Amino acid sequence: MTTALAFEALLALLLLWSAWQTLATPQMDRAVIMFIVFGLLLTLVWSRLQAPDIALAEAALGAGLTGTLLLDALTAFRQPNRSAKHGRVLAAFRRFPALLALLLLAAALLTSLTRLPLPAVDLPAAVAGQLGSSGVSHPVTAVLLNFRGYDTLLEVAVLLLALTGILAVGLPAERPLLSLNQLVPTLARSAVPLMVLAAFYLLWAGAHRPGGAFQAAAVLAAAAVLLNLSQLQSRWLPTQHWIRLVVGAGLLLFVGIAAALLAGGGLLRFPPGQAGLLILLIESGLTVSLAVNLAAFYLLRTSSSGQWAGQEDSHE
Amino acid sequence: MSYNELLPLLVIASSLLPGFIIFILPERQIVLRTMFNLLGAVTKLWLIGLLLVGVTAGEQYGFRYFLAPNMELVFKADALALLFVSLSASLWLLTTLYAIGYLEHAPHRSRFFGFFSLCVTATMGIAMAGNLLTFFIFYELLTLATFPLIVHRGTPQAMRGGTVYLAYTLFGGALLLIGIVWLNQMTGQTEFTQGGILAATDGISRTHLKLVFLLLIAGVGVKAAIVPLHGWLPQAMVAPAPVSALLHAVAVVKAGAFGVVRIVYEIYGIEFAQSLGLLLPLAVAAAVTILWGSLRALSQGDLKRRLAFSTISQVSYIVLGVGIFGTAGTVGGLVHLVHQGIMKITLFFCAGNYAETLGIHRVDEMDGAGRRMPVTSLAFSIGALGMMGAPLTAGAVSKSWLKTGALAAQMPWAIWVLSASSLLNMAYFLPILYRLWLKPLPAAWPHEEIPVNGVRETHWLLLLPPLVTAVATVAASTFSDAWISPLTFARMIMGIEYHTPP
Amino acid sequence: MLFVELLSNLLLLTGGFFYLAGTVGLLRFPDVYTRLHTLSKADNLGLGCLLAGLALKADSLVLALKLLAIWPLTLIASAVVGYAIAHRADRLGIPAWQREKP
Amino acid sequence: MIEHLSTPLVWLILLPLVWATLAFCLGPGRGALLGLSGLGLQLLCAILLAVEVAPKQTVTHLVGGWQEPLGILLVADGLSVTMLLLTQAVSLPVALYAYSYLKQGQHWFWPLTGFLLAGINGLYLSGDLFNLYVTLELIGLAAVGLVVTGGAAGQVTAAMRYLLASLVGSGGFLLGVALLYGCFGTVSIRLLTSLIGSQAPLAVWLAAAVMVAGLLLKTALFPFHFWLPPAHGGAPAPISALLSALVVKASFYVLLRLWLGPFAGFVSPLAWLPALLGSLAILWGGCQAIRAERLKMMVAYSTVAQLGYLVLIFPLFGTGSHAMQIGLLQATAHGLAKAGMFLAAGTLVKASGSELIDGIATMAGRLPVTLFAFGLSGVSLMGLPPSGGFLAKYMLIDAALAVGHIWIAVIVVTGGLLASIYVFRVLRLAFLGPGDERQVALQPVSAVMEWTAFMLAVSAIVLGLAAMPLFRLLEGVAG
Amino acid sequence: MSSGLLFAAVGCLLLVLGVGGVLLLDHLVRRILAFNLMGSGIFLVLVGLAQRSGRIDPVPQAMVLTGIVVSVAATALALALARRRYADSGSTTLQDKARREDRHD
Repeated sequence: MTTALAFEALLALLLLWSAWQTLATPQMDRAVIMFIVFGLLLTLVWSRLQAPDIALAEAALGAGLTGTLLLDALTAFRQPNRSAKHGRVLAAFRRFPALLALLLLAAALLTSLTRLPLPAVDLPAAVAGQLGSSGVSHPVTAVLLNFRGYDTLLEVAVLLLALTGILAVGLPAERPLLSLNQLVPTLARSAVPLMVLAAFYLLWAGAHRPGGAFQAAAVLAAAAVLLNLSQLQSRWLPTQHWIRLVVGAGLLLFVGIAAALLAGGGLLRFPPGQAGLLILLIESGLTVSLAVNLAAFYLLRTSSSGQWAGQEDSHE
Repeated sequence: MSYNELLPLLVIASSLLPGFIIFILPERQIVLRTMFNLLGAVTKLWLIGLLLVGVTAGEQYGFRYFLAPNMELVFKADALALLFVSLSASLWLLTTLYAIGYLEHAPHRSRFFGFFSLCVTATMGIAMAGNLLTFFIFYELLTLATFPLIVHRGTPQAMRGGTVYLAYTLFGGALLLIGIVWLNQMTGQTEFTQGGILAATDGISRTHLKLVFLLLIAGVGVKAAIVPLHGWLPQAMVAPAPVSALLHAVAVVKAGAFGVVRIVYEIYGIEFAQSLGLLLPLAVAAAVTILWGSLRALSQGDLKRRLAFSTISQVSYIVLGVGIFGTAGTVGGLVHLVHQGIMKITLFFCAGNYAETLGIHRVDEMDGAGRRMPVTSLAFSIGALGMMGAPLTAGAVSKSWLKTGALAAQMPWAIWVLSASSLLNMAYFLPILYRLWLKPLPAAWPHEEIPVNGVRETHWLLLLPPLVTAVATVAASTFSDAWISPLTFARMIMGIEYHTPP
Repeated sequence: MLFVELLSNLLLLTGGFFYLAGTVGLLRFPDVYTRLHTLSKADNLGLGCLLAGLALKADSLVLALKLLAIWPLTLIASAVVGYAIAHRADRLGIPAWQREKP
Repeated sequence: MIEHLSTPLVWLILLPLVWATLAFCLGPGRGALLGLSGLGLQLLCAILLAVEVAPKQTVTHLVGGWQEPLGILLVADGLSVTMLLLTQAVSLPVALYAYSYLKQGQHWFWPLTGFLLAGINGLYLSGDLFNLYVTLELIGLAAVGLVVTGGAAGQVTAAMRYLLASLVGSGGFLLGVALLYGCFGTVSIRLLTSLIGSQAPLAVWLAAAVMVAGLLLKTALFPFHFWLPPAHGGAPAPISALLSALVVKASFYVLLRLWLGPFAGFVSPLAWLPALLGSLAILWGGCQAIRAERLKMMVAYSTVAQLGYLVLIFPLFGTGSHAMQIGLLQATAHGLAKAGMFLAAGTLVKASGSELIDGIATMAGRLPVTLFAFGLSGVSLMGLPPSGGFLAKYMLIDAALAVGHIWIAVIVVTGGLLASIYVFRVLRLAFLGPGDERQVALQPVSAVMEWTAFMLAVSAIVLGLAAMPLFRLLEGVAG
Repeated sequence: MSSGLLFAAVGCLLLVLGVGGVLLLDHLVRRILAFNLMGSGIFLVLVGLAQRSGRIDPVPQAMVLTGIVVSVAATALALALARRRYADSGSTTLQDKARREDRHD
């Protein structure tokens, strides 16, 4: 028990250290690397908290995809890595009133943790009680797709919305080509099929154990990014038009099923018999469209030929 | 909705609808616009005629509508309202005729006549408002509708005048609003009621009531141009002559004075106001305004500016009449509400004629104008004599009633103030009359716009309105006992509302 | 059974040792190339030992196979990544460390 | 079956989601007809919902058929229905305007607006704190995307600042949700309201503090308003209208719900705090609007000031006054008037080709409908009768004096006077005579742009005369 | 002290660090990083507090999954904006030129 606690304390310290480094280290690329380290440490924390679903998502999305996006953004800033005003990074924290307020907040939060009331509502028991009629046997998936499926519906909309926002911002199309060697395509050739396989495994496993559409989509998106990095993409990468169609179709499928279930008495009210099937249907659709959506965060720009990706197919 | 509810609304609609239509009409649709204008004005007079007949026969006209919980829009066409309504409606007709002639070639006439109609609508609302909230709504509407008219010419002076006007009236409106809400807090209602609403209530701090009175009177006092809230009126004289007529006679200052009447008589109640000791300060403020306006008028070289200061002085006759405790004083004040309107509009019509026809703006340019424009000058002289309170004019009637009231209320100083004012009026009007009639013709007029043209000295539409009002000035005195005269009506109001016919 | 248990523990300890060695190397070695060396060699060996040790402890054969499948994947990935980093460092002109340096 | 399918409440969320997604699939600049017809249907749904709610006080919908705390409850009461009606009533004319305004551009207005409205409608109907968080994010990201729709560099900066503020705001909200869940084990607003008493533990206090702070940041209440003027003033006019009229109201609504719901037991002694900030907002926003040189910046600062009125009602809750009705009336009046004013300002900017007040206003006389729209909106913002703004301000003064908060009355009146200064600063220029001979050719603007602004402004006025249905709708809402 | 409570406490510290970073730092990428730290902190508080008695609670876990996805979406949009800002003005912060520009009004 004490070993576990010591390990957790060490993990906590490392987590805080990497977070601090992320903000305080002078070089930006180093900061991003530290952030990825932070994400991996966080994955461990989630495992310790017996939240393997989150650990998977954190590794794939939080550290993986976000890290990739961040590194990609850094390459766009053709600036000396070390900010000339670096001294201000730490100096900023010396702005006294703000610092004081933050410290007070931290102190108050920590104090409040020591005197929490016992929850009056036993939600885990409620979830366990209804798990049988949810259509899946993994409680997190049951919450995500059935009990609180409405949240997930809106969350998918948020992803699609972010993509729309990125298109509205518009991004410079040209990107310095990384001088990658031949090994990466080789890696991609062998890894991508495996990743696709893994994704489908995750999707299928989601019904009764950790995994599900989001994790599967993240793996698929990573495969797409890898393909892109290996510069094999020109042969398979669809146009923006197709990306939009696939991404939109996933959300429309979800909304369509949700609305069709209105006939049975309520939004997203799965009939007990078909709940499992319908959830699998939704998840399958989402896996594909979310994968394209997540990959598009990274990819869309490179597929464009105009000045701004957002204005790309204006000439279609 | 019954007939008696509908009629007051129709009176308001008869200028509101033409206003909307005129806004939409293209600039070049002159005939159509004139038609709507006149149709509205005549319809309004006809409707008011119906109301007059009904009210004399003891009918009740009113309309209520909830804007929000505890916020009621109330119209009531009582005798007092009708006094103001008939004055404004008649003068509106005349002013519209005048404005059609005056603005014959000016730009933006759709805009002008549209806002003009809105002004009259607001005035009708003020006159027929059944509680302070309704009064306030139309009072602010009047501010909004007059602003575009004051800045109509778009010159820098007009802009400045408009800005000053807004600054004063919006600030006054804010004071009025606070006063109304506060009063509503203390009494639970602000309905205009015979004898006031406060006498029956007790347990209300007298200090608070006095403060509220100050707020309310300051609020309406801005439009009534009570010193020191009068600063906007001389600035606003840069507006075209029909607008001046509107400001000084038909709507704005009258709305203020009318507000004073309503607040003192039908909110506080004259006796309660007297017991609070509010009437004397009011009368003193009026007296100061009367003298100050007259004194300032003396030194004004610009004709319209002189008339503006004269208005400041004359409107406070009404306030003074209210401040004098007793029915005779009130009759004097009420009848002056009408008489001052008729006389002052005559003067402004004539001033407009001088400016439009000969380019005369200043008093020292008026030499011999009486021989060039005899009809206009005759009307002007009658108006001026009326202002002085000369016998056989409307002014004499009001003044004598005011003096009677002052005597009855044992306020001899008020008589002195009135007499001094008459002397001062002579001092600034008689030189003008002297110049008009007795000085020789100048070699050339400042800016002769309309050359001599047979019999007519100027456009007939410019000539008719002042002539009518001049005749009315004389008639109001000569036939002051007739059943239709303002005086009879003012006495009838006293009779109906206070059960003590003087 | 005792033997399997013993072997498993031995493998885990060996794996731990190689990881520790790799980490010390990462911290103590002088330049990017040598550090890559520790990562791709010592750590991969350590990982292999750990996985084998865990596989021996696994409840089912499927789980054991899954654990063992991790190793080749990691090997491929670390080989490619190690090569990519070294290649990049070389392109950037970072010189390799020489023992002769004072 | 048909009866279930035609639940207007659910369709208010689904419809915009569907047409936004379809518009996204169609591509940039497309989807206008989809959007407009969707908006029309939404307006119909909102009216149907209002008819349904009016007699029953509340209508609920269990998503997935699960009861709280397991599932998410959608609730429509008078308060949410009022806001829903306002949202649909403003967005339809604004969208018509945008259709005309953005015709040629390569933009993503339609999908972004659809998602924005899905978020806003979802927010008004949500009875679940975590669900509220998701809708807040939906609204925030959509609004940021809309701000950059114009594509200028200034808009990108404004959008970035907006995004950061918005993310910190929703972060604060989510932290509060986390603390509340930790204490009570549920995120259902209804359950939390019954669980949290007047004796709140520190964690609940903190939750309230961070949630209120986050929501105030999103509502842009002084001194958290820094991101609003560049974002609202810089975006294309129809988008500014949506942002100022609707988006900031959404977070205010959540604040109101929490203040009167879960936190009611212990926050009321602190009601003076938001009211104080509101007062400062009114004064500061008014002064900045007076000083602004660019027309749309002026209108944006006016929003900062007008938002202040919304929080002035907080000390009046529980005093027997119609505090809730006043707040909603003010929100509605401001929504209509501000949308009208931004649209009118956009027309003026487009027609004159200048962004500066001095450059624009001399043109205004040549666009009388737009000028009237601007003026009538101004009347409501100044709180002059007869307008919705007047009614709200009158009742606010009334309620404040009733409990002796004279300072609120003074602030309200002062705010009205400040508003009149900046509104007339624009209006008076329209009357400038021919002395100012700058006969620049007017860019053509469509009649749709002129009349949509006019309709919105007129409805802000008419609201002052026809507010009783609103009061009746809100009768059953706690307040 | 249970591991749930421990990591909830760590979450609080991360949150404060993140908020400070978003509000006080200059470089846009750094602020985006800080936002992610803040988000992670909140997620830890959410799950940590709910599981402080050691029992697994799937509801906050599902919420955190949703939250992570929303964070990724927000990060992607924020990075796009940051890159656009750099492309437009060559600046990686919101300050300097931008501030003066806004003070204009």
